[in-house]
Amino acid sequence: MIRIVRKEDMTGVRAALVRFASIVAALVVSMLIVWILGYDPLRTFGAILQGSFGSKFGILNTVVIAVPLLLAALAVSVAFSMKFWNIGAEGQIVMGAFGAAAVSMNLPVGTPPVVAILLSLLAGMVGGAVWALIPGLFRAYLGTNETLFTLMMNYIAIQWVVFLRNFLWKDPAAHGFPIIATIPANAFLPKVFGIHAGWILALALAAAAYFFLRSTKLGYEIRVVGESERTARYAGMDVRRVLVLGVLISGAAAGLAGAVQLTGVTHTLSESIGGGVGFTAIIIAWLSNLNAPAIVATSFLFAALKQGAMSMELLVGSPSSLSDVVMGLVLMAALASEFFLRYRLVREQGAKGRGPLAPPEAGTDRKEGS
Amino acid sequence: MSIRKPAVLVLALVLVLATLFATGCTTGTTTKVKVGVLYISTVDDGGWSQAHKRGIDAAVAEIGASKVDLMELQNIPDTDTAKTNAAIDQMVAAGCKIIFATSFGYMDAVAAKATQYPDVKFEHCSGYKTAANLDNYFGQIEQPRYLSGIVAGMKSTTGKIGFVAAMPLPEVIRGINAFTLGVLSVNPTAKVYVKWTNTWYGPDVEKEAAVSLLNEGCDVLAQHQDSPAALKAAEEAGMFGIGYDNPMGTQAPKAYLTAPVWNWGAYYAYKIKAVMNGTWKVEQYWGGLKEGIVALDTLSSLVADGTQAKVDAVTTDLKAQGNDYIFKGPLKDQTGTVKVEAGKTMTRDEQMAMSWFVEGVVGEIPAS
Amino acid sequence: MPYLHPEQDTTERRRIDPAIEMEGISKTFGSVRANHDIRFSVRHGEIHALLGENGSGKSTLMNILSGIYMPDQGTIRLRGREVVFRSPKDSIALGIGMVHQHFKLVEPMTACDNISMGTGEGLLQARGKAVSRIREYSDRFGMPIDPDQKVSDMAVGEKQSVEIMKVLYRGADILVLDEPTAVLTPQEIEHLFAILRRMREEGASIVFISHKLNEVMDLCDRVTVLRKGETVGTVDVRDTTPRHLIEMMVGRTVDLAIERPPVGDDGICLDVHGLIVRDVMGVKKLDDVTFRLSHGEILGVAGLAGSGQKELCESIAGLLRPQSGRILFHDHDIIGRSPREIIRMGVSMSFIPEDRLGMGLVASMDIADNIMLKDYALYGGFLLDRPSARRKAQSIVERLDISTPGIFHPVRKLSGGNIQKVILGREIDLSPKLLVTAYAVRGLDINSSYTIYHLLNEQKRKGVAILYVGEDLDVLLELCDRILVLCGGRVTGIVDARTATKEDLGLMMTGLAAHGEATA
Amino acid sequence: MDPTGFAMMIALFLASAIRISIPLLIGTLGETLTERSGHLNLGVEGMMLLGASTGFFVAVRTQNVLLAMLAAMGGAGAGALLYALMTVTFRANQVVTGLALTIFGAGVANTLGKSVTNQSTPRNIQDLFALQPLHPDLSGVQGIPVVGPVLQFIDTAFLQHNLYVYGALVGSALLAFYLYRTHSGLHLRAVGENPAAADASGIRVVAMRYGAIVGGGMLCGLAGLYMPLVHITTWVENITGGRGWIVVALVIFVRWDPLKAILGAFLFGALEIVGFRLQAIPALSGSIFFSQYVIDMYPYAMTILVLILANVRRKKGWQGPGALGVPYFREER
Repeated sequence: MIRIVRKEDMTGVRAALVRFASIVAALVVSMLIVWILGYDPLRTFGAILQGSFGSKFGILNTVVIAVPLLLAALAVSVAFSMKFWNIGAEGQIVMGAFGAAAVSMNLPVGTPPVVAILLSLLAGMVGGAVWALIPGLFRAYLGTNETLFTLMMNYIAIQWVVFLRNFLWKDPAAHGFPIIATIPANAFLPKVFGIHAGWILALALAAAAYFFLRSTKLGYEIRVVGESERTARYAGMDVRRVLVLGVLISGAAAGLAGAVQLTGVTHTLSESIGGGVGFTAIIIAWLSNLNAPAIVATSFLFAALKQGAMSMELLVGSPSSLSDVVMGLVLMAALASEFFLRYRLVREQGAKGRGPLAPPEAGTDRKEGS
Repeated sequence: MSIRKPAVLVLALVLVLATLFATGCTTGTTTKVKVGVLYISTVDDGGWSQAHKRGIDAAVAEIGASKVDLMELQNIPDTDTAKTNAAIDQMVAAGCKIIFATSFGYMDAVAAKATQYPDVKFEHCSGYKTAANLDNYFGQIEQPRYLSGIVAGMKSTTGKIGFVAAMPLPEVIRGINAFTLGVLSVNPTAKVYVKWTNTWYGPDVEKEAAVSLLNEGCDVLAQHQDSPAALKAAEEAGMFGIGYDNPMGTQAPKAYLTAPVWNWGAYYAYKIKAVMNGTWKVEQYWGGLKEGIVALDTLSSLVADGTQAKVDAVTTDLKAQGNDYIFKGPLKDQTGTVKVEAGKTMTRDEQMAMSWFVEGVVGEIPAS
Repeated sequence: MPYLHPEQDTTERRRIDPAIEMEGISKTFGSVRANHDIRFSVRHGEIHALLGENGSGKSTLMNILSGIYMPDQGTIRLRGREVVFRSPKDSIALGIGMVHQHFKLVEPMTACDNISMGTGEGLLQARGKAVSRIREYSDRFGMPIDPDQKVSDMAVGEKQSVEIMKVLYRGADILVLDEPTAVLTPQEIEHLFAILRRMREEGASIVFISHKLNEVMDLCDRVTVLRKGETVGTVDVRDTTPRHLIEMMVGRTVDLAIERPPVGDDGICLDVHGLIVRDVMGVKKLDDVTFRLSHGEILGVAGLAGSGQKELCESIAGLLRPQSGRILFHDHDIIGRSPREIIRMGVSMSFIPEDRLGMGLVASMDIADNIMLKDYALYGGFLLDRPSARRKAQSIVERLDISTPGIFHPVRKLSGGNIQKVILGREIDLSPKLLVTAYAVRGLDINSSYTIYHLLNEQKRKGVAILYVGEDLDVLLELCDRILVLCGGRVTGIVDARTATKEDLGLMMTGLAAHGEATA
Repeated sequence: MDPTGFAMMIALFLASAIRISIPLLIGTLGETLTERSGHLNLGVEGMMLLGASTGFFVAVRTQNVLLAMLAAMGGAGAGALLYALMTVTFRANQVVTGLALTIFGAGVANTLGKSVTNQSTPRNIQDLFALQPLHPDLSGVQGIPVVGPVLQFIDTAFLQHNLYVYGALVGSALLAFYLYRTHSGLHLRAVGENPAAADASGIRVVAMRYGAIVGGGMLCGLAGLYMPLVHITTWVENITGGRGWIVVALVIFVRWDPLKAILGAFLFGALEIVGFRLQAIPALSGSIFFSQYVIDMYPYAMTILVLILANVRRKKGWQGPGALGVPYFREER
């Protein structure tokens, strides 16, 4: 019989090796699946690498994809640090984009770009924060399950933008096509080194998140609350206040992801502006152990995979769904590797040198009386 | 630790070598012209994208597979600007010289990217924006729609004909009007009932719209949708339907009458050649039955007697007169107001901006 | 298969092997040795008490018997046959039933569902049959249970009846009750004993875990005493006295030679009066607790686990809101103040709960981060003062001789003793006027313990009032000036530590003697 | 519109709502089974897609409806098994694993689906699901006033359905019976409410959880299969169209009860299609509150309301299984 035993946490090189090995295993399995499905695994994976790292274009695009992932994963990591299971990042991104769109489209003509951009980003943060605050307040004051609450909020946000797109904000200039007008050009994020400035924001936020959780009082409180609400109260912390503020920060960061996506990439609001980033971000944050530098790296890797998937489709002609298979396997392998980092399987020791489980007669013996 | 170190290292080595090798293999150069195509759904969706794919394949066959390198991306939603942008960037990075964007919703993204990549030719289907390197193209699908209206009008016994419509765009409204005029030309008391799905491609939604039309008493359904869902719904209900995009007879053989279909091949071949020869220019192509870019599928055996003869006769007229045959006065809108006076026809611009239903259509165009 | 048929010859069974024999049982959790080479045997038809202080390994041993834990070493023989339990299912199948101290009941379900859960053959629930069997046992053992009542709607005593019924229903003839009387009223206890005696008559073997000596003397046939995870011995109740049992439990008095500075004379620091605390169920956890604590004095608090120590500490720290009473700190009533206000006033609490890391420390954080758990908020700004925390951590590590690779080592990975030093070091560092410390030396080796005593005395000399909640009676007697004894939330005595004896304390702790008698 | 005609419209609407509610209902049964064991599997969408693609693939290849259903259960069950392995044995986070399963399932399903796109449900299977086994012959009563139209109404709304619909209804009853009337069901509920108590009662917690998760996944597979095999009768990418997420909401909305699930699924199904019917009523079609976009928010909003009410009212049954989402490891201290 195999028993699961907790072991001392693995660190450093050994842990990295296990993680790496699991990813490699997942890639090998993926290659096998690709091959079974009738595609050349080497060419397919070559295309992924080439598409994501093989050219300047590829790298730039990878960064563009990584920016919202990074912002949203940082957002999620703050909430997760206090064990607030915010799986509503997708909705917060959408509402952030909505806030940014609402402000940028209503600024007076001729607003200086700096003002327009800052106000839009700020509005995005407010939008995301408000959307996170609703479940946050209910969790803090009523104890409502935030996992399911935030999940539901995603779809309300998405439907809200669908509604805007088809009704309230339908662009009359689009000949009836249900689309929201492009935001004014003065709110476009400028490009820096060929990529919209969102990447600077994202890296800055990563540094800020790292600093915030490590070096500010609130960040410290968030970590303590996440570890044990009892301990937090013992130390004199106002757990509700910490929860609400933490949720606000998390929502604001997710909202910023939406605002950056709007002002930097799409320039128009639609319900697909989140594009599943909010969900992928959860996985990224979790696999990175909620650690900001690790989140930067993981986001970039995920973005490379996504970017590579497109070039795989383009160059090899394999279906785009194949990249979901690869992604799903890599995720599963990474999750499983966490187990092997924390536990080990041992053969049963307790039974050493002893007889087998009492034979069934022992039980029937007792029953004979009846 | 459960996995042994040497095994890990070997695996890692294998992977790295394999990927390096693979990368080396794929970076060969070619002299083919690279053609990018952006599809809103999959190329086997049975509808719009499949029609474009049919066209592209025909074009490649005509030019020669050795001279064209196809770079296709499917499932790029036209509301997802980020993905659309990324797809175009990717195609440009891969060396595409001409990119066909096959859905209306790509327009703004394509317009922006056309500015960013002046060396690449962009072909946008069904839109209206142009630039030095941005052309749009479309076909007069209302001509076969008019014909399909004749088929429907002759088939319907209840006088109620349903129309499952994607979005309240001039393109769709024009088609509904043409269809209705076709119906009325053979069945003057019939009504055409419209349901909006607000999606080009959504089999479940399309089916629901179709079912509600059938429930309201329609016995023939037509559609401006890209899946055969409405046809299938008609078949389930024992009624009849008219497809769109491609011949859809195999999808619902017990219901299928005919379908207005696209034949993009000739146009695609022409434009790709133009890029190869350096003769590409902005044309805002808008061909019809005469040019062969649109057609009515072969009538099925289910159509009413005499339909073929009627269709043939009108086809001749349509080829001769084009859209003028359809949109000629007097035309009244739903309130009975005369919109086009007798003896007049609609201009191309008027047709392009059509935002009212002709008399005989039951349904509303949502206000913008 | 109804349980224990009357016609079954119980005397016949008593003649054969003992019902349970556990030999050489050892179990370690991480670095904690919960059981070491334990020997334990129970005869047929007896009520056998398992006695021991908190942490002596009783629950671990019983969890091994019920299949929840697997022993690292040792053998279990049941009715003469050697067995291995891989899960509770195995143990249940062999007729062992456990009534856990924390009820293992599914609250939203009915009594009937809880009782019949895990039993029964066939696909369908035979509710009617189950109900009638429950009724039968209810009548036989005098346990009124409404099978259709939801457990969540039941009083504590009723829940326990359901737990016992669960065991009976499974036909168990070996019954383990883990501190069953802790939550019961005297009437309910009498009732329970009647049930248990009835079961003994029918030939069942019962293991009765309790701290309360009067109950043990009243109910049980034999007693096995555990101390610090080891077996002290087994005695017949008829041949022993409570005093003797206490000796076995607490061990002989040892001369520890802890220094005891004289009490200061800076006046009263803490004045607690008529404190009543109830838990969510409405059970009184503290009942009319009254005492005073002076500056420069160490007041010990003795009592068996769960006698109200935790509630007392938490009330003073502002984590619990007492139902009535006063807690005057320097003549200010601190009831209703927030924990942070109380910290600011100079009250420090170091509470080490059973799982050590549940409260007071943040397990995954490093020492430096833990050092600032309380004082981080006491200075302005929104940033943490990391450098000073690091300095403090460094000095605490050096002063208390904490063995760690460094101050950035997560406290989770420290040994138990070092963890305690970190907590206490932090609390002392706050320069408190009142220091509440609970189980400060639990798990510490001798040298570390003396470091702690020394630290406490140092504080005492500075005029700090110290409330010392402890387990080791020897230490309490030598370190403290006075000792307050809690039993079931009531103060059963406040004695002078210089004159009291361990036995006195033991009797008061078990509720056998009130203050007056004990000192007599 | 005359009253009889209006009544018929209502009846037809009800019938449509029932048909569209079937994948929601079956999926809800599956997720209810899973969550009753204490595991929150957010991978419903992925499992529904897996079931839809594998089932439809086999249907097209074999023309055998039973094999198709088995394949759907197998495909989705395999996905669920992966989830169970990760969360029960490998102790991975349930939410994260569920999301990963959604990605993985969609990927596999859409890749596999490539090979059957543009194929229709085999004719024999279409014919099978065209059968309306309960549809009575009403020609005799048609002329009777009141009774005739009433029977007609009942027939149109509730009796003109196919085997899958009735199968789902029977499934609800069976699941309710299982949960509330069988030993195993009692054990499962106990495992979901309080695994430690169940374990102490001798119930095999791990086995029950594996069983419930995989069984729940199989039901999700059947839910998914309905879409290509019966409803749309062909394969399209992401054919379930987000219904997996509605299922997650629905399980909460019906408070983990298989019988309430029938009404809940019906309500959510009706909300999904009511917009088209309202387009026919000019007085309403202009109002934004009756637009499909706004209506599409209602299921989620109503679910949130249930979540909040559960806390306000502090009723046990409203909050779902006590151990939902909480991992249980016997020896962990």
